Amino acid sequence: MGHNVYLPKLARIIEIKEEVSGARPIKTFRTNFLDGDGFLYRCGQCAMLSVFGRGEVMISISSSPLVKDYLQFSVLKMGRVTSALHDMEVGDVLGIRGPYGNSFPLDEWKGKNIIFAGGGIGLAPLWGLVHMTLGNKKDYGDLTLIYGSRTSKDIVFKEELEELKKRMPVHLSIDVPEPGWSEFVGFVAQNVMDKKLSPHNAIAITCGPPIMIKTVIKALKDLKFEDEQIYTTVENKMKCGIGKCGRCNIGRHYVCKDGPVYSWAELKKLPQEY
Amino acid sequence: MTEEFEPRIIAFLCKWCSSAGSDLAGVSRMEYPPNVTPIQVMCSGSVSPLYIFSAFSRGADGVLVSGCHPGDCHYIKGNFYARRKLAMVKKLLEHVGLDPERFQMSWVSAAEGQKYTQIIKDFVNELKPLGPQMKLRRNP
Amino acid sequence: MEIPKILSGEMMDKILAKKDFPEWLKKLEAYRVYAPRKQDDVWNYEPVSGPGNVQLADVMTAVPAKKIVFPQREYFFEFRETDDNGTKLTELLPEDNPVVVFGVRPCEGKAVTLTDKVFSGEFEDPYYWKRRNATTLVGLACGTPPSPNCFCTSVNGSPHSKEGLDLLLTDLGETFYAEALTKKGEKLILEGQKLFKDPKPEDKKKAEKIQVEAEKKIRRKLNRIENVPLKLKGMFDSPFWDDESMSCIRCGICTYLCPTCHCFDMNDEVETTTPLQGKRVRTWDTCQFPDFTMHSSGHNPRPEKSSRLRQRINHKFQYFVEIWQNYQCTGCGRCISLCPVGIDIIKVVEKVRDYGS
Amino acid sequence: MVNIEDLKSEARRVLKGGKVKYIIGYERASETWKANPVFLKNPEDADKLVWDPTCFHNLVRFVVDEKRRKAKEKQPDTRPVGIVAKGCDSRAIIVLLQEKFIERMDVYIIGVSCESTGVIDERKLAKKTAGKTVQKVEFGEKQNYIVTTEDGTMDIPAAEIMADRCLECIANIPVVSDHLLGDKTKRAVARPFQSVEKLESLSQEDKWKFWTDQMKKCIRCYACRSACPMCYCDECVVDTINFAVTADTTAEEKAQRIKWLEKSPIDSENIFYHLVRAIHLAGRCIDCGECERACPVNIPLRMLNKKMEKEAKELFGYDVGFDADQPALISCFRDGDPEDFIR
Repeated sequence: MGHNVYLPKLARIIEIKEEVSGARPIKTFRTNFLDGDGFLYRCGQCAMLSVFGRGEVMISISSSPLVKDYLQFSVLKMGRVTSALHDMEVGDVLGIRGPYGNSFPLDEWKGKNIIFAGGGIGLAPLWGLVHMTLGNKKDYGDLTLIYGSRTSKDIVFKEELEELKKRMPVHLSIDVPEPGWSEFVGFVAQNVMDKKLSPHNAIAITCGPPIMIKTVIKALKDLKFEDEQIYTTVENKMKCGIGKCGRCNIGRHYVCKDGPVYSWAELKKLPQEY
Repeated sequence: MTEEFEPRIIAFLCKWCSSAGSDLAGVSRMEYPPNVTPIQVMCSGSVSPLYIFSAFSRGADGVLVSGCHPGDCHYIKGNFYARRKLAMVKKLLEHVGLDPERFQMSWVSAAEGQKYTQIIKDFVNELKPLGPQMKLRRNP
Repeated sequence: MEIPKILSGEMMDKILAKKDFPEWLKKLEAYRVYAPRKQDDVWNYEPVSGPGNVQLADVMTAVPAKKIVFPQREYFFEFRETDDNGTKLTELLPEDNPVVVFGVRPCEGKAVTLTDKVFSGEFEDPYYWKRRNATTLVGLACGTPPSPNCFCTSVNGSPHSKEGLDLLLTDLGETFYAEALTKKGEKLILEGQKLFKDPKPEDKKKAEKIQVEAEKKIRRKLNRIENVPLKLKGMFDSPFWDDESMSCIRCGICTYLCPTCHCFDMNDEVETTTPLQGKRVRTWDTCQFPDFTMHSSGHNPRPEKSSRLRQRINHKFQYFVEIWQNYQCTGCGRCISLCPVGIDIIKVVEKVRDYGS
Repeated sequence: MVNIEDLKSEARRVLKGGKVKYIIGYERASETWKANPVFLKNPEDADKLVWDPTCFHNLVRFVVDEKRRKAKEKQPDTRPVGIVAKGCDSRAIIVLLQEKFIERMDVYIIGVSCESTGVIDERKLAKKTAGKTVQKVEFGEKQNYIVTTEDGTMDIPAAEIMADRCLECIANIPVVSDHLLGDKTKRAVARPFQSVEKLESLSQEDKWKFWTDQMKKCIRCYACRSACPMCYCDECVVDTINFAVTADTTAEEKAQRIKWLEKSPIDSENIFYHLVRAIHLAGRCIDCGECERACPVNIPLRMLNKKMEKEAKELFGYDVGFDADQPALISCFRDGDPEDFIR
């Protein structure tokens, strides 16, 4: 018998950044395993974070696998466990299990133009991917990031996005006009249409709230993207993370183990249970 | 082991009367046993049966709910409601076999520091021979 | 993970006189022994208090034998806050002590082979397997169906199925015909070796006859369900589920008492807060509770009881078949007999089969 | 005797007139000798209706469902639902009316009198039939049941297999109805709290032993809660998350929600759950006994609720489920309420 699959590894929080404050706050946590090693993971995978005494929550890993000094998670304060996470401080210890789930098929995407379309906290699962592809830029065609949030205050990775603009096209949007905002105003899907993205040799990955994912996929379809060219990540309530506890399934698929990354071609075939 | 058992009492005291009564006992330096953990509530009528079950579940040896005398409630009727509700709680706890002495209710006004100390003294003395409350205590 | 089987050719068939059964139990001192016991008109697998207190009969317990290998509650680990703002985790694996369960119904044995699949694979469940490996399941072939709602023969089972069992006993009246099926079962016979005799050819014939007769006594049938998995796939959005679930009251009986249901919850139970100390605990959970799939945002992918009944049927007759090529139902009939409102899985599946035709 | 044809024709009549959205009644499906709840939408379905001693269910449970369903509908059908109600069920409707959970016009009540008997207790019957397959159970003419098994019929005196709840029933005729079927003679019960009295006579230690033995069996399937028409809270202490959570509920609100008890089915948590349920049903439980019947491990839950009913009666002269206009037990008081237990 190997390692106990339910036993988290302990990690210490080495850095906390408050990305968004207000009613729907987001914080980014960087962690290091206490035993010095970590785990190997691929872009798109998630990990179970434990706040002992509170419980566990599945969070996508927002750092790129290329980064070796820390593991990063960006967390929206939503329920019991994420609230407890938000109360934690640098130096505190949490538990991490994983990595879990499938990943983005980066090998298949070599040589293609890649479009990232994120909304709100939905940029987190894409963030590692953005940096991974950027780090191996010669392997891919054009990289484009489209990101939208409710207001300018809700933008995650704000400084990093500014930095990113120097290296690849980044199109930001906010839902309603604000004084001083010079970029696009409207929903992510509208921004996708506005930028007239070409489906030619392209892959588009979208992640965000369910309604955003739906509208972005529709926009991409309108732009003549094929189902196979569109990817998204799905989330459902999870407990075990390893396809046994039985609650995150969409049809025969356990999102924790068989997901969270799906092409629209695959997801379309599954029942609407997410 | 000869050390005497010291019961732990959770007391839900209404802010306007009983809590003030216990304060009076304190500032007047009246002597009474230190076995009580007071929890101030707005009114005895606001004490949910859940609080009482929960106190026993987390290891209380006795639970006291104390409010204003009938007619003196800051919210006019709160203690009358409490009287009914907690009568039912008391009957229920007795029905499942909890020692009836473990759940008590009292009326203590802001001026009755003396009465408060007496109630606590009596309560502690009644609980001591019963030993620790293990029945409803969480047993992981 | 797999339970070592006895190779064919070294099968161990024996005869045990019923009067010697308590003697055998006495030899099993090293084991914690479970058997069905009746309390308040309800049968359940309970620890046996003494060797004379086991009466093996054709009874159906309320809670299936899965509770021995997959208890309703178990510890995963303890967490404890340390002085230096750290945390110490202590793994709490079950003990190795051997367990033997008597009177296991063949449908429950088969059910265990299904949970075996779930708890194996890439992420092997150490808690399940620790218990599973320590447990010897002694089946009792059903002479008469222990429940009026038995339908094992319709879901690839039988009242004398050997799957998942370590030892199968068949009641021959004065004796038990005992067939060791695994090394564990063989060991159990060896513990009381002197009590067991070699069977005569007519004993084997008698056992076989009883087993064949038993099959005929099963009244309920669920026929022609080969196409049900495919059918279910096409019925996901059908109003059928609304109608079928009208009388469901969303309790957990059908799933908690199902020998194949394995869904669970994990929670941190805090014992003290300063310093923090407690345990992570696994408990059964069920797809029939509304909070099972509810996101913390309040969004619920299965908000209605119709979607939850659909999940139960789909999981048993479609998803599980797609993943493991087996129905996740062994026909014990508990969910039918014990449903407070009489929802009958046989009828639901039959209606699915006949839907639209 | 309730004439089943009268029941069917009344159901047919109201369905035909479109007076009701549907009717909740009892049917007997094939392969079972017990009645099951049925939901009739068309007049021709009325023939499915049955009335026999296996009509255990308190169908008011489904009126609660209907209210939830209606709340989600964009253009709700405001017609009442028809319901076949026994005496105990009708008392449940009274409580729901009293608590303003439903309005009188939400239900069209077809009352059925239990006359001189009531429903049977399956476990008691099983002892009588000793393994024989039951095919049918019918009301007899004089306080008896006619049980048909594979071996022929048995005539069993009602008292021998009647459910405990019916032996102690104080409302054999529906308290409220729009159409009442069957004999309207009130049956007097000498000792409505007989079963509790036995338990009350035990010592505290024996009571505790009794209840811990029972609570050990609980598997927390919540069938008791699910079968109960009074357990309609959006937020139950045992749930990890609940209907009350919406997209607008803040993370703080969710995080601050107190976890009163653990999901683990251990003695202390089981009894905590059942105590909470008992006190929450105090002055509300109308003793339909469905919690006890639904329980797969046979915990005598009625003994908790019945005790509360008894105390409500003895301490406060309160009768549950007879008057929709009286205030609920714990939302009223009298100056002279007992306080001898207060220091």
